[in-house]
Amino acid sequence: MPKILMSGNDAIAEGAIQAGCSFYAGYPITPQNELTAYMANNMPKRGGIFIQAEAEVAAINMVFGAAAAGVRAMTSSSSPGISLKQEGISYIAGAELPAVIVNIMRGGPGLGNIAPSQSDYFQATRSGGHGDYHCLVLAPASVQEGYDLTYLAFSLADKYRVPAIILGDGLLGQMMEPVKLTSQRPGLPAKPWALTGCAGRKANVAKSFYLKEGDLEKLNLKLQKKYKEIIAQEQRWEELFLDDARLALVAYGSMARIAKSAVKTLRAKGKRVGLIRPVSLWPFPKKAFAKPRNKYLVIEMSYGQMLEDVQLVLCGKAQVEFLGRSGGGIPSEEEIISKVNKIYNG
Amino acid sequence: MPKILMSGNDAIAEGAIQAGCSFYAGYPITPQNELTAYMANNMPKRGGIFIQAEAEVAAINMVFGAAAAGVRAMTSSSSPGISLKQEGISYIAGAELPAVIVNIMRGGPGLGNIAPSQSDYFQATRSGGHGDYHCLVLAPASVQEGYDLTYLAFSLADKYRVPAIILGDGLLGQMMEPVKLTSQRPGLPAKPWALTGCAGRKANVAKSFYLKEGDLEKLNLKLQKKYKEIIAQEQRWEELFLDDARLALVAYGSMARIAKSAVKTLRAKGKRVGLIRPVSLWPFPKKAFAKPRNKYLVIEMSYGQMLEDVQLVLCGKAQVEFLGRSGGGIPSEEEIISKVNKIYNG
Amino acid sequence: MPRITINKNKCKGCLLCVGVCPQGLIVAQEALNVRGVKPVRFKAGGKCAGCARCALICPDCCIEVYK
Amino acid sequence: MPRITINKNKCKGCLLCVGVCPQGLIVAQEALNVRGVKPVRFKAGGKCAGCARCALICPDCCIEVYK
Amino acid sequence: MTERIIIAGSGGQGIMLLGKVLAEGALLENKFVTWLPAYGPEVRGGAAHCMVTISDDEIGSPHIDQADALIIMNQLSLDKFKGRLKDTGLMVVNSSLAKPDQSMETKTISGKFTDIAIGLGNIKVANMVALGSYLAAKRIVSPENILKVIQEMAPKDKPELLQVNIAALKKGTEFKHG
Amino acid sequence: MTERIIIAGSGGQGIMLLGKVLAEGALLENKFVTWLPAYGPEVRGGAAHCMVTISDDEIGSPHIDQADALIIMNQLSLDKFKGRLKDTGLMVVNSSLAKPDQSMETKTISGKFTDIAIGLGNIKVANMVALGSYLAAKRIVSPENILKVIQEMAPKDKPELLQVNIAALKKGTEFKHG
Amino acid sequence: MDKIYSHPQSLRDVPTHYCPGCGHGLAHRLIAEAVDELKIRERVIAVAPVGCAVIAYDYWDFDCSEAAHGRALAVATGIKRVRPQNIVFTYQGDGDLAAIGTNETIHAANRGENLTVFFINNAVYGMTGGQMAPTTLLNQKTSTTPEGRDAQLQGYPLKISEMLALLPGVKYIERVALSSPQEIIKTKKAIKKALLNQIEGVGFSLVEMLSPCPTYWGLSPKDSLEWIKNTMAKEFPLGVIK
Amino acid sequence: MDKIYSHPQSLRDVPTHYCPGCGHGLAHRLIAEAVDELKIRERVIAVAPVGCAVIAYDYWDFDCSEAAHGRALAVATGIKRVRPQNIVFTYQGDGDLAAIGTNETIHAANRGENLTVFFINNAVYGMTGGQMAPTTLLNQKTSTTPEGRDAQLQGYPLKISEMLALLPGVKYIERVALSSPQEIIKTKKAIKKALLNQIEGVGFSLVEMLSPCPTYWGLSPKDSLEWIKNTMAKEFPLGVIK
Ligand SMILES: Cc1ncc(C[n+]2csc(CCOP(=O)(O)OP(=O)(O)O)c2C)c(N)n1
Ligand SMILES: Cc1ncc(C[n+]2csc(CCOP(=O)(O)OP(=O)(O)O)c2C)c(N)n1
Ligand code: SF4
Ligand code: SF4
Ligand code: SF4
Ligand code: SF4
Ligand code: SF4
Ligand code: SF4
Ligand SMILES: [Mg+2]
Ligand SMILES: [Mg+2]
Repeated sequence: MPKILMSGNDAIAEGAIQAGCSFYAGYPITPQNELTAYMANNMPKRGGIFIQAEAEVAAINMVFGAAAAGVRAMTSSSSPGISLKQEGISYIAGAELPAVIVNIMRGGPGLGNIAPSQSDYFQATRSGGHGDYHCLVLAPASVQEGYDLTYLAFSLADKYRVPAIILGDGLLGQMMEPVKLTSQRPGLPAKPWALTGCAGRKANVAKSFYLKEGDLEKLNLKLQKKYKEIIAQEQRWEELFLDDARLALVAYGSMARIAKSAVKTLRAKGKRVGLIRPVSLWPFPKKAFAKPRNKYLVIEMSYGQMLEDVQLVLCGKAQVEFLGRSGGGIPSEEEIISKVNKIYNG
Repeated sequence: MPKILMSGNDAIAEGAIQAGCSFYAGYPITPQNELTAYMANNMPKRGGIFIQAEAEVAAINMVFGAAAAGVRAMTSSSSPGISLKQEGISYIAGAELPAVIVNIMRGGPGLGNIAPSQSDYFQATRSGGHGDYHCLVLAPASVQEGYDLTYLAFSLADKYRVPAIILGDGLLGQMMEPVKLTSQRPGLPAKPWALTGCAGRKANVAKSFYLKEGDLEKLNLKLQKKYKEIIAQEQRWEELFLDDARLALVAYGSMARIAKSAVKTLRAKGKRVGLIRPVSLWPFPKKAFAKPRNKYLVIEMSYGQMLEDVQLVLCGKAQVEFLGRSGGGIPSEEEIISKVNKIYNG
Repeated sequence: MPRITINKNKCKGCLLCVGVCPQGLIVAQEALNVRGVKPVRFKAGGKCAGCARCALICPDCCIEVYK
Repeated sequence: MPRITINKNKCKGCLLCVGVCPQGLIVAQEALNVRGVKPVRFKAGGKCAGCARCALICPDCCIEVYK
Repeated sequence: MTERIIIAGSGGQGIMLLGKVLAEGALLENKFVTWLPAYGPEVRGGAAHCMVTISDDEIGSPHIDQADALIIMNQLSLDKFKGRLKDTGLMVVNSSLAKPDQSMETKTISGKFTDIAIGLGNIKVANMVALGSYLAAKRIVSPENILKVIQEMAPKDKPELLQVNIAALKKGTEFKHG
Repeated sequence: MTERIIIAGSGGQGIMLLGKVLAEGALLENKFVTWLPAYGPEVRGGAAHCMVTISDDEIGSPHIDQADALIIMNQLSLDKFKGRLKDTGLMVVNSSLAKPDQSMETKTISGKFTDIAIGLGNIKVANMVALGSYLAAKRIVSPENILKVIQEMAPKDKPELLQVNIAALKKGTEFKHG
Repeated sequence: MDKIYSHPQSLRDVPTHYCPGCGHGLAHRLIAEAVDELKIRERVIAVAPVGCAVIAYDYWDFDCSEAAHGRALAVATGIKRVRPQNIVFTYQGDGDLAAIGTNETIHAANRGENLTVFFINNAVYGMTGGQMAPTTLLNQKTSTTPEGRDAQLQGYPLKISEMLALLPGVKYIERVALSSPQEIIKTKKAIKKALLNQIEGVGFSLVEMLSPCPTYWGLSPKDSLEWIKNTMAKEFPLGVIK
Repeated sequence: MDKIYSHPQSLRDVPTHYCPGCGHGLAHRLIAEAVDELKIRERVIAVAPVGCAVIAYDYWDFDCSEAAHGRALAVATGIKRVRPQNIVFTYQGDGDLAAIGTNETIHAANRGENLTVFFINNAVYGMTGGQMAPTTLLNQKTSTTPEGRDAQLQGYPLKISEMLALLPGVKYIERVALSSPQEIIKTKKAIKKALLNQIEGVGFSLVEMLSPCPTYWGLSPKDSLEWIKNTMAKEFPLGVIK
């Protein structure tokens, strides 16, 4: 199949459909409206369900229902709408349902603006909802990856029975790039736990409520075990020029694209810099930091959220510097280069 | 005034009223219903407004309105209800309004149960809502402190124009203890920014929306500056037996009470252990960790959330161990002691 | 003769059945059941109509009716 | 004679005023305004009734009426 | 001194009140005290218990794992909590509604609190009989202070209620353990 | 080779489409390409711009700070973006609606694109005139491929629309810079 | 001798956690009976609320989903749209359906989802300790209206069934009462009709049941039934609303 | 010569970001005029929505609050309860008021808050690019109903004003249209009445304005007014509803 020009929002939607997503519920919000519109246009034609929900809260709970009934289900929104979904996401995690949630982040806090941002990293990676749960979080840096990672998110969500988040930003959602669509529909796994009517088996229940003393702790221990396995198995990242790097830049999503340009420019000037681009944000790709290295520069469109994960991994074993802007500000290649120049020696 | 026996929920409510809180909106949820009921009983009699909102989302937005109009305003809930308030809290932070939010945490994720828990630490300290904002977070460990810290929360919220969270758990909310009520009503600060009608001045606007390029980044920089000041000024903690401690336990809220018992028992047996009890969770009391010490044991009713803050402070400079249970499980004094015995030497 | 059975250990002693039996055939018992409440019992020998009013009103599905 | 003024630079050229003027006194202009749209103008010398229909319908509050 | 007491029975038996009276009494004596309620899923007729800790020292957990005393008002509670009494602890059992295990080695006071309360004309004061008998065995709080608490708590317009509560408390104090 | 182009004008001028045609053309030539739209608060009649980057290499930010070329369709956009052209850059201006600053030192093509489009019978094809004149100056994508794109994008049931677009593109290519 | 009233198959034979005289037990049983009689046990997917009936799935013997408080109809929409062959109903209290869940209720109804709703109106929040519900009567005392509900401050008892009846997507609404054997028979009929509507594809159907909460009404179970008849049904008139 | 129609004081003399022919500008102006005429500019606290009118506070010259999308009536409740001496109104689109904000709308109305609501029904989500609104007409094409709204899938245009009229706490509801000079005069009257009600303590009042969105209706401004008259007002009949 030839490449086609597609926006990130469209590619994510198409990736979902290719992954066998047959239920989508969402509520409009910029900068992810194209995704909702794509679903409105395509789902009915291609055998899926599209619902424009009355609100984000309803949308996430519709997804809870569809996921409980055993189908691949998705919702999408942008920052304020994702905040509203936190209770629902916590329920999905607690009921161990697989589902995909897309957050095309915009500037915050509050109504903020519609400029790209990465300020919801904490919310995504550290359970913005209540309770000790995690979502698998994947952060595409290109439109192609928007497509690929969404496809992947569904299979990981099913595999572990956890909610998975695609964390993009307004740049990624709205830009167009060439994409290669891989059109093999996956085999969908059996879901004996799903609610399908109890013919020929005991009744199934989808729930996160455990009243009897000890039962909720048991669920939590089960979740923790699962999370350990995910941490062991599902760390993903991209690296560039790390072999001899004195300084590794760390950036994800759209930010990583700019960081990559900076790295290339700096290499051209003989600076030994490299790049770690986390692709899975949770689990955070600790393995990428295994090799001893002197210095890191974390770059975000926010004020130091992923920074904490880098610090937690390195635990004082390397110097960690930070460059971040927020509220629509995007660290430019020049800013990165000048920051690198400042910290590269010494 | 003599001490009276009061539940944590009641003490928090009374602390708010004493602090001049004149608007409360909430929606029932266990284990904080006594707080709502106390407000229902007392606010109307004492010149305040009580509204049982139709839902948590409405409650937090009513608080937005009352706070924007210049009065001290509060809402309370427990974990799932607090998840629903995340968008509203982000708006309050973005519009720089002072308000107090009480979370009497219960077991999660999802509906979970009504047992005490500390699993919403991340949500409280790392902005469960969208955007780069922070709430001031205070964690009472006794009913008296429930009263005192709520009183304090209002004045800090006003001082910095930020949302402040009282983070308690079901134990604290429902237990009764003797409390001394201090009944001086504070002088309320002037709020020239409040919405009161534009008589004699330019029109005021309460908002978090900044469309013009650069404006939202400016707001964010202003917020970050404020947060730096709060970090410098408002770290609070309690310490016990730290002077010669080889091992410091770190625990907050109800958990710290049990840790304290354990410390006393261990001291009686000649073990040099001490306790750091963070009272402000955000800002995290980094200053308490300034003195070099070998070992720490972090104890939580959750699976290692505050742990990250301790690790971030220590940055590899000390050994950090962890003991945690969740979903209603509470690490007991015995479990703490046996963990200490295991790690004390070596 | 129609009759009813009462699941004594599920009974919560709400007495709703007592109130609706046109024949007054259901009465409270003194001895506590496993739940710690006083269940009701069927007064045998009365003229049970098999009307099932008692069964209809029982919130705890304790009563079955035979006719 | 009643007349109107039109704030040319606020005008968005929606032409609603044109449609409601019973006297046909408002017409589109060819030259663009600062917004880059073709604003309307008042044809002086006509029989303006001062009825204010134009002002009433203008979504952008461009029109004031004198009588 | 730290005394940890679990009081358990079913909703409607005045379990929470019993604990509160004890806690208020301790407060009058300037002790440290905590009271912690727990409810089952049942609103009414279900299990209910509370935990009271009284101490000369700051109190750690209000939650009690191993108690110094159990005040048990019915069989279900006995079954549920008997394992949570220290070997040196005191068991107070309402034998109207629970049959204490003969094999138990701990000090036990058992009495037909409910029957006594019925005898006093108000089944609801069984809790005060139980409290009285606990206090007779363990003077953690002086009966005078408990009396004061009861007097303060009682609705002023129902003097007869106060009297029957006081009578129940007295009846309780007459129990001997053994 | 990396070419960064900002295309700006007002809503309704076909700004986004201009960018997309260019991007699709680049895709046909197997180049790396990104297209990034930006909308103001106004839905209609407001400012609109998009950014197209075409490169032989992987592209970093789709957002352009300093452009290699500006295609400017009205005065407001000119004022807003003229500072974002590299010294070595190319400025393409629609002089029907914008007056290029004489003091600018950069290479400039200016033409009355809107007037030309009106002349062609469809004011909306001013964007294609502009594209044509840009391509005449910078052969980042071959005009043949752009033609292909236009042919593919055009609604099949409106052949006259296709024709006028092609005509507009051609007119554009006849511009000389200077 | 025939058993003429027996324990329905769809109801597990276990004791419930409900208070003596609580209407939830009744409603559960009637729904189970209807499911049995319509022979749809193996097709049913129920959505339990958050409220006193939160563990309804421990009592019913068919597939069930939980839903976050108030979101039962969103969850049910998700289920029914992807499994139209199943029979999906929600069971919701007044707080769940008419306070926090108002939005989900109205829009699921307005979409005309082919769903069945069992709405337990007990004029109070049972699970959380007897607070005011949207359906609480004027002057009724609750833990959050200690002086009784005051129209000036808390507004009026919300008749959401009447509001829903305005929506073209809604096909059947009836208000019944769990207050006497006669009314219980009517209730059962309404329940069956509401389920049958779904089976036949008619569309959104709702049965509102006035249901006793003796505990938070501060009444005996018997007096609670009287109160329904004499007081509550005055404010919430029984009968087919649509 | 007298100025008989002039720019209201409460409206700042700045260009708006609205599309040509958009009804928001009209509604803003009429509200500003009413505020001026009632002499309440210094007492007003308005609550702006999230929708195309999100920056209404840049246009009005009196105190304003933002509200999260859909929560204007919750915010207004908070303001009015603590400042009863002020005149508090919300200004909300159909998505804001009747989709995401349905719960807040219904319960503020049911509490009978002494508030005024200006409800801009343009049958579409303007701000986010023309998606279906709860008020979108059947067969109307929007970006999320590319084949037109289908009653089977998306339900019916929601007449929330009619639903609200059932609530005893609601004192006045009128539906008007921003479609001609005559209707605009009526609109202004309704706006004044709704504000006066609050001044006089009458209680919850709402004015629903059918308002043109030429952009997402795909019509010229003039045709948009025709469409209101001939199509939209058929589905949403004008007049006093309560
Ligand atoms: C988001 C959220 N808010 C609040 C609660 C607490 N809560 C549980 S049930 C309930 C209301 C119960 O009332 P109702 O729906 O009328 O059911 P009932 O118990 O009366 O049958 C509330 C407020 C919750 N679990 N989740
Ligand atoms: C929580 C949340 N969800 C969604 C949005 C995106 N959003 C902004 S305005 C709007 C709807 C606008 O429609 P309407 O209320 O009818 O106002 P209009 O623009 O048509 O005047 C939406 C969905 C948001 N800002 N916040
Ligand atoms: S069946 Fe009728 S007559 Fe027989 S016990 Fe029951 S209510 Fe009484
Ligand atoms: S109605 Fe049922 S629960 Fe109540 S007393 Fe009779 S048998 Fe027992
Ligand atoms: S006032 Fe009346 S007559 Fe005069 S220009 Fe306006 S609409 Fe025409
Ligand atoms: S109505 Fe107003 S904006 Fe529209 S054309 Fe006339 S003057 Fe211009
Ligand atoms: S509280 Fe009320 S609704 Fe809940 S179980 Fe008890 S009687 Fe039933
Ligand atoms: S999109 Fe519609 S509602 Fe929004 S400004 Fe344009 S015309 Fe007005
Ligand atoms: Mg209820
Ligand atoms: Mg709208």
